[in-house]
Amino acid sequence: MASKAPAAVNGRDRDLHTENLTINMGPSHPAMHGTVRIILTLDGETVVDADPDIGYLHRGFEKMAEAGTWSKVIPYTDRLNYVSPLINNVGYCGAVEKLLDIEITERCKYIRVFISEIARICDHLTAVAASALEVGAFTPFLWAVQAREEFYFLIEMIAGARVTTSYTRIGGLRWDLPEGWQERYEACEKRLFRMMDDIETLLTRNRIFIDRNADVGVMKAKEAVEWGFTGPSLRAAGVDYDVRKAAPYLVYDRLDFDVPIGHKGDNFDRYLVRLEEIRQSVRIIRQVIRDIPEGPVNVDDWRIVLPPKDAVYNTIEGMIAHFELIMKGVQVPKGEAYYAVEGGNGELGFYLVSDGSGRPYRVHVRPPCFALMQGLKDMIIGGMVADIIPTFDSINMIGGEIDR
Amino acid sequence: MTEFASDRVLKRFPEQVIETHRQHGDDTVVVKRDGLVEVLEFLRDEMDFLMPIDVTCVDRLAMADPPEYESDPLHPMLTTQTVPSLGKLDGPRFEVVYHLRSLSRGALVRVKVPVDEDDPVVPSGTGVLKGFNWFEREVFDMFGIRFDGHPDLRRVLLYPEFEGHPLRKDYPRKGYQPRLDMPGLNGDKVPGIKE
Amino acid sequence: MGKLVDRPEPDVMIQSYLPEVWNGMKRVSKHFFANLLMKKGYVTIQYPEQKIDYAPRFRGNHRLMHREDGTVRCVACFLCSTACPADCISIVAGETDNRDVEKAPVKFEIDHLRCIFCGFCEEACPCDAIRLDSGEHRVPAFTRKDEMSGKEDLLSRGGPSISKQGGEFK
Amino acid sequence: MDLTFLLMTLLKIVLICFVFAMILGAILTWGERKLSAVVQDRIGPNRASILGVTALGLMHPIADMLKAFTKEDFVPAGANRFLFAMAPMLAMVPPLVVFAVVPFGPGPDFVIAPLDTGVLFIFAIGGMGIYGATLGGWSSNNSFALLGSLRAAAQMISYEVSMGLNLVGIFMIFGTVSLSNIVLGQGQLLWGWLPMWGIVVQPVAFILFMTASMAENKRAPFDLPEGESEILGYNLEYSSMRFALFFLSEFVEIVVIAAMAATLFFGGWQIPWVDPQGTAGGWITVGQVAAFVGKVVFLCWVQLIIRWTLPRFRYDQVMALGWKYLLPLSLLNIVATAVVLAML
Amino acid sequence: MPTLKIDGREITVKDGTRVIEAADALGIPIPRFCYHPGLPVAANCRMCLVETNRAPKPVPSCHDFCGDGMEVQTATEKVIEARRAVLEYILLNHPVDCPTCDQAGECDLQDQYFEYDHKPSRHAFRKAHKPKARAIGPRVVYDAERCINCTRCVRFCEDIAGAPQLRQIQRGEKAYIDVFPGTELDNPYSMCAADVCPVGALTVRDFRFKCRVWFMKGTQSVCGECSRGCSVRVDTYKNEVQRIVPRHNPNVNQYWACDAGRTAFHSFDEGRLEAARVRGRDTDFDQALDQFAHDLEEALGKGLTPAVILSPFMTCEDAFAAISLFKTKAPGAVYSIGGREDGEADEVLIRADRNPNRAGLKMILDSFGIETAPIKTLHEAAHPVVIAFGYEFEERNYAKMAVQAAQLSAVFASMDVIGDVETYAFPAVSPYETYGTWVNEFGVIQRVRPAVKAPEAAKQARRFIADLAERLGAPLGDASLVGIFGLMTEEIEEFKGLELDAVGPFGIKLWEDAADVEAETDAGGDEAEPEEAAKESGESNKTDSAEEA
Repeated sequence: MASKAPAAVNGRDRDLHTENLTINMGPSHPAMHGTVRIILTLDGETVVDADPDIGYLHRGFEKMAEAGTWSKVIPYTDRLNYVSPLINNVGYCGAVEKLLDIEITERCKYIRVFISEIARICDHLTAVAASALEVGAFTPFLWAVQAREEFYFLIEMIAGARVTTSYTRIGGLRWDLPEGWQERYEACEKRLFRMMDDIETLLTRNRIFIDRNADVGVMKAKEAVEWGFTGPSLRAAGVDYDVRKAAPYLVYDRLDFDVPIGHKGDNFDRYLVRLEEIRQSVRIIRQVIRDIPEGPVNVDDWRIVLPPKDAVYNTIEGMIAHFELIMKGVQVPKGEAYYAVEGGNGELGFYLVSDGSGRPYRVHVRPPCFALMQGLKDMIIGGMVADIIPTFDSINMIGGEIDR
Repeated sequence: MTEFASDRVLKRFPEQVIETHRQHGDDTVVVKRDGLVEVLEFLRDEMDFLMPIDVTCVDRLAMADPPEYESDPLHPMLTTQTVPSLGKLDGPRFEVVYHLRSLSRGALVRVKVPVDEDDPVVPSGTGVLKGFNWFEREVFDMFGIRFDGHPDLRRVLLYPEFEGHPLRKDYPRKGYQPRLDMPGLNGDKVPGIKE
Repeated sequence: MGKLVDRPEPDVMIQSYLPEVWNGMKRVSKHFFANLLMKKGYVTIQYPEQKIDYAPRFRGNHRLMHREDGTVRCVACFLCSTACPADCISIVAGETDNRDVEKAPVKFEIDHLRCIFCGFCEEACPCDAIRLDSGEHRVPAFTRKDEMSGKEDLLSRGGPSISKQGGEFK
Repeated sequence: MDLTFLLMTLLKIVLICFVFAMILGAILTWGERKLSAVVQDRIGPNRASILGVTALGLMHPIADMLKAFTKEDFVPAGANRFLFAMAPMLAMVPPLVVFAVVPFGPGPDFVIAPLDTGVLFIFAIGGMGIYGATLGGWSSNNSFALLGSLRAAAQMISYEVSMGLNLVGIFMIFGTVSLSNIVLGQGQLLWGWLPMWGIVVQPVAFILFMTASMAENKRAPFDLPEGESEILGYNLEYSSMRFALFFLSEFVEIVVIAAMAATLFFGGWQIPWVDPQGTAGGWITVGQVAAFVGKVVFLCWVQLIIRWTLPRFRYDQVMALGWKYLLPLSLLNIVATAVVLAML
Repeated sequence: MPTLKIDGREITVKDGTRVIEAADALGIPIPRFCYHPGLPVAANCRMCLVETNRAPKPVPSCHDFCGDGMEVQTATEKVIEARRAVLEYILLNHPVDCPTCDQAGECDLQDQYFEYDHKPSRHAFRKAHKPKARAIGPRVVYDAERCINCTRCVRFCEDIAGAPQLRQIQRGEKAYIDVFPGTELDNPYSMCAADVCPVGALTVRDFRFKCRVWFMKGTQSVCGECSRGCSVRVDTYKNEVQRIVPRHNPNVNQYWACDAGRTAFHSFDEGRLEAARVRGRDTDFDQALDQFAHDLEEALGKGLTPAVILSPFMTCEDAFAAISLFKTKAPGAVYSIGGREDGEADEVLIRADRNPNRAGLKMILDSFGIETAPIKTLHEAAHPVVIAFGYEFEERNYAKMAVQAAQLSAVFASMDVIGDVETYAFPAVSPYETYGTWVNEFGVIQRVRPAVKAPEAAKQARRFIADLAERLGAPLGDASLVGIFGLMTEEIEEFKGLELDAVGPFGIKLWEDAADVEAETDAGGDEAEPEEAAKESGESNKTDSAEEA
């Protein structure tokens, strides 16, 4: 149990002989999502050493992906960041399209932006709500979850499922947007703003909340970059980096939005950045609704997307193309590509290697949480046990993504 | 058009660079193993590639000629081989792939290092950017490539007793691991505690 | 350049705890009384008695479609089980007496313990035989056997298929 | 000590401790769930029924109780079994005993033991509550529980101090430590129209008292000893009835705090301007008892609302709050009260 | 020796080479339906059109001979448009049958449409109707709607099978293939007619609706139905043999195999010997072997000479291991070769000897200098100890009589065919579950590979021979495939200098003799293939050996 500790922690000289306490925080610990263990060495309540241990949700995503065709990976991507699965779908299909060197249709691009932003709102809502929950405020959490629920209904309407969306396809989408999606979205947005007002009233200026979060889990800009932080956690440190701006994909370069950045990189900044990003996402969606063009959503190439059902049922040409695509999959030329999108927690990258057959040769995901988790150690050492929880939450680690 | 990082690297280290290309617009440098740290340091210090994005690895084993899915010329759908071929590869088996991003340039660069199967060791990039730490651990975990000079090279996703490196192409897709004995789970008796 | 977020300065109002606690309590009480007295804000669904409608695209229980004469539309082409990422569909093909059809599934079984409701089978079906649009979600069962849906079970949820054997221009 | 007195006392104990406090405590478990649900736009418990009667979910406490009785009573390996079994009882008893001195209505008939040193008795007994949490955490043989019990001990001892000091102002004003007399004292009118309730004459002390006593009770925002997302609490290893005792003791303590606050700051059974001496009898007495119960329920509600509004403090922040803010403020309050009293 | 350029790449070919063959040698893809390397050229599908500098319009490359100075373009706009048009035309009347068609997945029409056309249909009329799913023979079903009239099957029956049973009748869109009235497509190679069909018009009844082709895994193996030992691919799904198709091998069978060999696998799973048996009681394999070793040692100690019945279904390695064991332990043993009785030979592929490895056994026995005793008279000698190996005892009556006459007998067999007369019975693997080599009548050594996993109890013969040898105190050393093959290359004249990994998909010819000339006659094919295939085999062999070890 005992381990050697430095003579002084936090500048306090010890005059009493005490022993450090080593405890396992997790994996069965309510704040560890059941998927992480942090081996803590404590001096009283102060964290002397921490060793995050991940992998409890490892499913072998990358190995499984090599087993089927390129399209069969799509349902697996739902289960990466299961809070914002639509972004994963968009990222994976974008990567395959990059390998295929094809340009998807305008409407499809706008729809993909739309669903990405909806997913981002869900993701940030969850993170913000959980940041309240983790410090003991249960009510804001449930309010936020209610607002998220509205978005889930919208997602179900679009994709047919709330979480396991599998909405995008290589070269397009499973479906076009359904009738009445706009009205549904308006309702969601109304609910969202009402809820955000409620949450901010309870939290943003509440001293208990500020005390718990401000100057806790600080990650300075330079350090954050060096650890490979991306997303809200990096922006909270004051670094203006967003994949949507730095390497625009889809139609983000045509849309007008701000990248919120924080002051010091503490938990409170991450909370504020996320709230602001929700507002920016709404702004993007407004523009998408304004600009979205009519037209097809799938590329016009039967070697990449499945033919329309009408052609499949009634013509031999459609039937053959359908058969070939299902049996052999999309034939992706030999090569490699890295394609990154801005996921809920940062840069979600897909590095794909194709050997020219119908199956992925290698599918690698760059999960944003992975880099965040390796920096967690620096953020929690020197703090108190209770600080681990909001800090751990504010980087919003998602087990499905980090463990794959 | 701004200059490509790979061109600068090639100019600076003509000896160490094996090739450069920009497939699908991804700026790529293939370097020799010995030159990796130098190149990474050069990229960090002079090209401002400060952000470690990713480290991964590709096992090129199944790319051996003929590939795993080689088919019968008369019946192209049928795979004639049930196991990945262990044929001779042209070139080293592994390729460790580093991705770095520069915030000021808004550019991404990929650095690839071919590694032989017999000596799967790569100098660690953690000395250059500490953010490579866990990514390299993952590569070690999944491919068994050791990183020379890594401060904490342990498995990261799998448990320490795991046998083999699952993302290698010769690791079976439906493999089983031996069962482990769990200490301290016999009854309620925990060692060291008196009843 | 990014936009700096608005970070509240720790002024007296914040430092003294009470005003913000008071505001919070007001907002919470507002919800409390609004819900208690007007009963409008509740979002709870009293599930078994009360159900919400699923979206038309909702991917729920599978169903097998049938022809006009009530026989199964499926011709056991195995595309669904090929497309299935979870490997949950098992089919045994057989010949039928109907010479126009030639082939029909003798066994068509879906293992719902493996199924992930991704809808790939529906998408892969070249005959409009399998669909996931029954609008019911999967109800859990007590035994593994109950989680296997056989042909009859799937057909019982089915409806008339919109595709014709051999296509419209046969 | 005649038989009637004994019987009467016993009856009062049963009525007050077990009927009033326990039932109110049990109802509060329902109340907390229901209230949190309503606050969070949910319906809350409404399913448990006896012969189809759900009574707004009031059957849930009964169901919970039955469940707690029938669950496995688990003792972790390496636990100190005796202390492990004792701890929940130690936690449960003090809040019940406290009711002995709380006047429910006018006159000595409505109090079990009309002690002259009522408040001191409360502090003396209330201090015992620490043992329940501390021993429970320590005897569980679990690091997290140990951390929880350490937090509990430190926190409860710290807040005991300021809680006591808060009330000194009240004693000074009313010149007594007997609860019955304090209540009688609050029947006076200030400037001829304002009831001289504790909250009127000692508003700062009321806020401080509520804060301190909620901290004492380990409830949000001071629920660090059982902070479920951090260290899981001193009662981590408890299950079944033993856990239920811890749980119930918390709710009984809510009632205790509400009863004390009502007695000390809200005029106890006093109805403003009506029969301040409590001698009227008849329906007025009934109304006065009802007024007391009403005040207690209201104060319980306030505590619950606070619970569902605020996030939790951090350990060092709680200690800082207790020692750096509450204690000086209480002392200041005493001084100010003394100065004002001296000037008057 | 004309030299020509195809898509800018130069190649020199033999006189009389077709352009499509030259392109194949270069690896330049030219789509085709009617052209088949093993059949005469008809040039009626027009899919292989290419542009040359010799003609103003595209010419069918399967029909044009290479000429000196010829320049061929295979991917010009004109050619691509021509292919597209041909595909559109072929698909005009093609039924929407992929879901019910067994060919889907290995259908040339599917693949080539996807590769060279992949455009939506412009056709919105009724399609022509023709007879569907007609059983035109005992083993083949014909669907006239799917037929593209490439006449490969007609040419196959005429030229290869030597049984002109099929004919194209009618003309234009009404054209279809049929048998002559009152006859059936019943020649012994009729299933190959279905094989050569590029679409699903002719399908095999034996395989009808059994399995989708893309699920199956192919294993390169050898047919054991007669002593020609045709190269085949065994297609399996879920550890079950689904079908057997011939594999191209210019040394042995060209592109063909007989129907009997292709349906033989059905019989190999019937009546398996499921567990080791001692005097009629099921016993643990090792325990039975212990007892047998003990009994055998006792018998040998008494000076009894055993009779060993070898089976021509054994692989060379198994036989070699068995003989070398008994050679050391019982020098006086009598050897005999069992196997199936001779049948009738024909002029195409089928040989009279219905056993795959008699030549190999003879070779091994010769190298040991052993004379075999004829099986038919073996029982007359009434050997007290009989050890019989065999996958199949067609001559089982003789073997049975010999076993019955013995005091101590042991049978190693995959099938329980000999009845309950032996003392010991040990389950062995079937030819579809075994590793090893077979030598055919013409001296081509080929590798046999397991297509399916053997039942748990069954063991490869050389495995239990090695176990037996250990128990008898004469260990064999390295009993793996590679190990025994290495020993064989040292001991046997014909095997000298051979390496297991060098035995490619076409096998290796061990000796030249007169019979070869016959097989040589219709050797065609392209030059590039052997090399490629040899390379391929190198890979797979290595894997096999690794697995086996």
